[in-house]
Amino acid sequence: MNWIVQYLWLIPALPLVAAGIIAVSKQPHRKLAASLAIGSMGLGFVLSLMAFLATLGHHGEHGQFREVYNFNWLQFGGQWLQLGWVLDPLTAVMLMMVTFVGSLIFIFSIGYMAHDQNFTRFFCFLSLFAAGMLGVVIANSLLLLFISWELVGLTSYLLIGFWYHKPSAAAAAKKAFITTRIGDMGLLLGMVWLYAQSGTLLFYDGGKGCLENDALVRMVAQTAATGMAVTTAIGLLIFLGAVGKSGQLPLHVWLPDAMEGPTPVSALIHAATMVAAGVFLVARVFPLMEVTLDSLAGNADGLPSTALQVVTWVGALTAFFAATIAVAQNDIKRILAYSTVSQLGYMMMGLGVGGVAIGMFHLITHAFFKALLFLGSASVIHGCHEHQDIRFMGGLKKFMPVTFLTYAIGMLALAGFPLFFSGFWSKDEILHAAHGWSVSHWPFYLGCAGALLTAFYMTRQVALVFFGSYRGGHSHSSHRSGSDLKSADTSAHSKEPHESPAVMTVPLIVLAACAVLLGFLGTPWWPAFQGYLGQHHGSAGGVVPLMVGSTLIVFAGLGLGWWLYAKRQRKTADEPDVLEVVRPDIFALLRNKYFFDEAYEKTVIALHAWFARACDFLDRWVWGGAVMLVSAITVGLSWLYRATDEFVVNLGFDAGCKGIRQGGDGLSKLHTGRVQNYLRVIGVALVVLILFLVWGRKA
Amino acid sequence: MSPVFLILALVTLLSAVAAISFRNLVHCSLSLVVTFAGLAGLYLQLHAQFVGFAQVLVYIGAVAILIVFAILLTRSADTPNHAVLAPGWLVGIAVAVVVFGALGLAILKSEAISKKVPAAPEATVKQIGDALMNQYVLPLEVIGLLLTAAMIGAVIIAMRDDKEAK
Amino acid sequence: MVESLDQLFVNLKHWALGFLPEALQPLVSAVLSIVPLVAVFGGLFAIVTIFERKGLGRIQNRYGPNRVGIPFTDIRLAGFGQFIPDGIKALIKEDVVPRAADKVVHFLAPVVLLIPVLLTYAVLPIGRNMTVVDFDAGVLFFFSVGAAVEISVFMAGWSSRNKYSLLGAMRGIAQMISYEIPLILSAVTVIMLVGSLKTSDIVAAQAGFTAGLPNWFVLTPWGFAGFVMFLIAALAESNRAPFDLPEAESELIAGYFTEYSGFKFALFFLGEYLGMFAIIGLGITLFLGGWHAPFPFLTWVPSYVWFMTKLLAIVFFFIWVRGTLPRLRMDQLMSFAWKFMIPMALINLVVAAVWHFMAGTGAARWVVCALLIAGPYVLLGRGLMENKHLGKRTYRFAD
Amino acid sequence: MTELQGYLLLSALLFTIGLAGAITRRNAILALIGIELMLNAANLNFIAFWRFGPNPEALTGLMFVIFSIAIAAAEAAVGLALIIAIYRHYKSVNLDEMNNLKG
Repeated sequence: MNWIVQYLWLIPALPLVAAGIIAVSKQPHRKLAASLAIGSMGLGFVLSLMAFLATLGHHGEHGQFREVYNFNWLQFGGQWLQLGWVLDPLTAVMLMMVTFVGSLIFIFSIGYMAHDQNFTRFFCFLSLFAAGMLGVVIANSLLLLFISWELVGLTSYLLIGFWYHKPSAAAAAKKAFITTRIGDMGLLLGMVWLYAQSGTLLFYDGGKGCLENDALVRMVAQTAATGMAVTTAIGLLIFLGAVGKSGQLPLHVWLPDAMEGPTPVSALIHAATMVAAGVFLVARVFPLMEVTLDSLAGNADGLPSTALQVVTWVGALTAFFAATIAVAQNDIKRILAYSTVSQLGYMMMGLGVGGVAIGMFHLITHAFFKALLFLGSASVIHGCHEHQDIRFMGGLKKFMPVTFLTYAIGMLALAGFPLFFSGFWSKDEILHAAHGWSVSHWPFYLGCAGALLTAFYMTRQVALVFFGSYRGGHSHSSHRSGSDLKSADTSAHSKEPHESPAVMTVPLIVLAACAVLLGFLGTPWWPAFQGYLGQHHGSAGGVVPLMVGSTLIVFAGLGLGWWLYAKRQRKTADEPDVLEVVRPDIFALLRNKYFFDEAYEKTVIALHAWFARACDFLDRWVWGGAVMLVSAITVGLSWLYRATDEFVVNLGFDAGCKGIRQGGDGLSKLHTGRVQNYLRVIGVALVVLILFLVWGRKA
Repeated sequence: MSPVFLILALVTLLSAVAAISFRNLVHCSLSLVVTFAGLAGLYLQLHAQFVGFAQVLVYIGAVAILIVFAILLTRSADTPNHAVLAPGWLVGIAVAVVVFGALGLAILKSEAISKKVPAAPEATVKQIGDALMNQYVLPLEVIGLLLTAAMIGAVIIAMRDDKEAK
Repeated sequence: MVESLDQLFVNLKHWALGFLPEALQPLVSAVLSIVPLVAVFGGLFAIVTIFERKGLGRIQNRYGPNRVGIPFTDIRLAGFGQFIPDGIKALIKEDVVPRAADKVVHFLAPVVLLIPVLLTYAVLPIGRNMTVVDFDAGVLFFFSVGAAVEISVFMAGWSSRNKYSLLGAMRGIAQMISYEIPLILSAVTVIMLVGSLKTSDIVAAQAGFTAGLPNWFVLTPWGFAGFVMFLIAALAESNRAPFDLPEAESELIAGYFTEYSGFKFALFFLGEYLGMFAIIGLGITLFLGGWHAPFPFLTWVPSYVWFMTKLLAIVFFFIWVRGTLPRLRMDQLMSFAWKFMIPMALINLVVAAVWHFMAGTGAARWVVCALLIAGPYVLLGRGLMENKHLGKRTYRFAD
Repeated sequence: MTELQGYLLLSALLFTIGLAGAITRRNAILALIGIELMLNAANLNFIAFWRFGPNPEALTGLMFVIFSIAIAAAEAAVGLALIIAIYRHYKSVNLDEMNNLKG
């Protein structure tokens, strides 16, 4: 076995150790913390590079390179619970991406968090997150994956609520945690079910794993409720986890609020890596998802499995709706957040329609340019003294040129500007696959509309932020101050926005370079990436017209945005948006995110209220009624006695109430509130039980 | 019915009776110690060496001491001059006797008990350790957790909080 | 020759048993194992008391007993006969029992103290093939029987209806319970690495020499730490200075046996010393290679001699400590047990595990384990010493 | 009467004694002592069944007793802590003075 496979665990272990050391080290040890975190990440990157080369060496013969290392974890009852890690192209690619982007963002955060007094805590959490994420990536056992998955969720919670003293952050953290829990419940159920069905949680175990052929054959044969194959049901449950984690409809609500966290966190966790974990999960269990009876039978042109169809639809809808919402947002980070949601939708769609390679390709490219965009926005926010509202920005082009250039590259990549930017190629792959999808064409249309909107809102954002004239006076400089600890020294800044230090700009430049170059790994004419992930799909035939089409769409979006927002710049901060003038109602709808949150509030609260009312009803009428009944009977009895008193002589009356009193006494004897009497009763009950066991059997 | 068994049984039972019938709590606890010792001896008779020693270590070394401490801390170390029996103790005795009757009946009537005595099983410490570390590792962890929780809980319950202490 | 000398007592016993009918043999063999044991350690007790008094005397720059010899003769053993009149005095003295005392318990307490202490000797391998009963769970037996001592202490303290006695008993029980934990934990390291609770196995595991040095556990990092902790805990378990709060004369007259006199008092005294010997013997068995010789060229010396030599050496160490260190305060005692000993013992447990798993890595495991012990030791010490400014105290009313 | 039945009867008697103690005495600590006795009776049962049972090499009874001893220790600790707390509250450990549940 390749040594790197054996020592793959080092990659997540390094950040974990770093996190531990940072956690016990004192607050003021900033240098130590930063160097530990970045060092571990860098080392992890080197290791994952080796892993990548190891996989690169020999793939092609007998499918693709895959080596696993499994070991017994703990034994309960008769059977062992096994954990393990796997090294295959999927893992290698993710490892490279996570460690590389991660280390860049770590470096960036040195500059961004420089003034924060909880610097070390921040890096501790970051490293912990990295450990969890890498654990998810290398896991060969759904259990290990789930553990790391939850670790990732926890760190995400910690980091969103990093500035816990501001209520919005705390609320957002809670929201993110709870919303993702809903998904994780599904994942847990799926895991348990999978274990019950296949008897193992290892993905690949030399033929015995739950993703390998015979297990799949066994599972797909039997059907769960409503006649769907068990694999499909499990797949859907697992997909629920993915939905929660990577913010698909209808669980996307937490992701935009997650932007309350420090911006590097948003870049690392809520744009590049963690939210992609959902996509990765689906890619990891893809065999489980795609398997159907006739795919096993061998005819490839059967309908895709239900699970994949669901994935596709959810992805497509998410891609479109999130894009529409993004059009109407004003917070620079929220726009990016919604675009993240929509891009994740694209990835899911890509997985659904085109398989692992296409989805993963978009995941990788997106990771780079979205990290770039977030860091850019971070540097913008940093430059504008913690403003996030794009209406108060503008004209930053001349203040921060480097940021502007890199940001523009990222924006073009995201918008899918033809030929030179990675986003174009990956998105085009997805659209192409969607076009060829056998079930329906709607995902394709939704995707195109999404692409148009993407180009549009990104142009709007760039236009509002970087062009025109600077609109943020000090009138609003304390607008978010107090919100984070940096606001203490905003006064130290000049009121003019300023370019960020090199430690922040250099990562931007590197990422920008990647955002451009990565695309050429996956062009239809040279599909190195897809080939590497072991998917040799059809030739470039029929791609060109599509490409031209999408190019046109992109240009339309760009042009529209430019015409609406750059040509006639808004003068002041608080004049209404152009679209708002045209159709205020729709705009309001979009700005309020289709009232998703409100809807949830309503439904959830309504549910609870109803339940409470139900309990109240039971309490008031059923139990209460019983009591009333008893009391009524008592009253009736007393009436009876009164009657007897009236008609019978006092003797009978005395006898009657004496009887009642004795009865009452007798009953209250049972309630002496003495432990020992209860114990006696228990003893008697024991006797009865024994007698029953002795004789009841014979009878 | 080896004589050793009879002696141990006698000691155990007598001390147990003493443990619940002395007026003075300390005497009760001390005779409880004797009961524990007798039980440990019975375990040894049953070839359960490890459990026997563990019994002594835990019950005599820890539980009895705990009880003694509780007695002293609740100032009930002196012989009470009021009634020590709960009201209605006769009923209690009756219930106990009935329970014993039922149990004895069940024991004597059951055919499940095999007449033949199997060879003395051997449970070396090594076997027990292996079992604990492999087959029963999960219960072991749970027990550890439980003990920790119980310790913390006991501390918190018995801790005199300042409002109360004044 | 050497062999026979070493096995002298064993062979003697077998030879004696040879004369007896089958039926009697088990009983007699038990008696023949027990009686010499009790006699030898009883005598040791008598001698050690004198040694202690003389040693303390020297340490405190005075003579100590140096007159008494064998009574009714004019042989003077430089005071080593002292124990004889002491013993006689103890036996013929009036046995005073307070009127309020709980007679039965008051009478039983010394007995209950002595019996378990004597029982513990059953599992001590005091020489090659010289273990009375070689239980499969020997060490556990030692500790479990030793636990009964606390009961006797309580009985003594409570039954004599005397607040000093009760205080002493409470202190004693608290102290014993607190120090039993590090004691057992430090013993567990050995048990863990030997993989057996059998004392003879533990001794056998320390046989042989490497590079002229014996394979005793005390010569490994974890073993050394464990041995030191074991010694400290043993001091506390046997109520020796500096842990002699239960019988702190200056505060509690004599702690839980304040109200005892005459023979019962002697029994307490005996019980305490025998308990000390027993626990030291266990320490030797666990860490100092039991009855094995320290050097290859000394292996011809009989095994029981080695055991006794080590025993006496540690006893003298205890006397030395008693003569040197001042008594701790109750809170210091407790915090030392719970805040320092127990954490260190737990860490030592982990270190022993590391040692086991790094087997075969040569010098590396020495370095790693040593560091793993030294680091926490320093940190813990620092942590406990914080906000404790040691230095010259100024007393308000002195001078 | 087989040996096993002897042990079983012994443990039954022990159980009964414990029950009687727990029922008839007023003092809470004594109730606890009674409960300890009952627990020990159960342990004795387990050991006896392990010794005379069909397959003793499974060690099941032993394991159960080991665990139950551990749990009994915890139970004693918590119970006595409760008693101490109760004493602090009622200034008494007499069970028949703690009858707030009286109906």
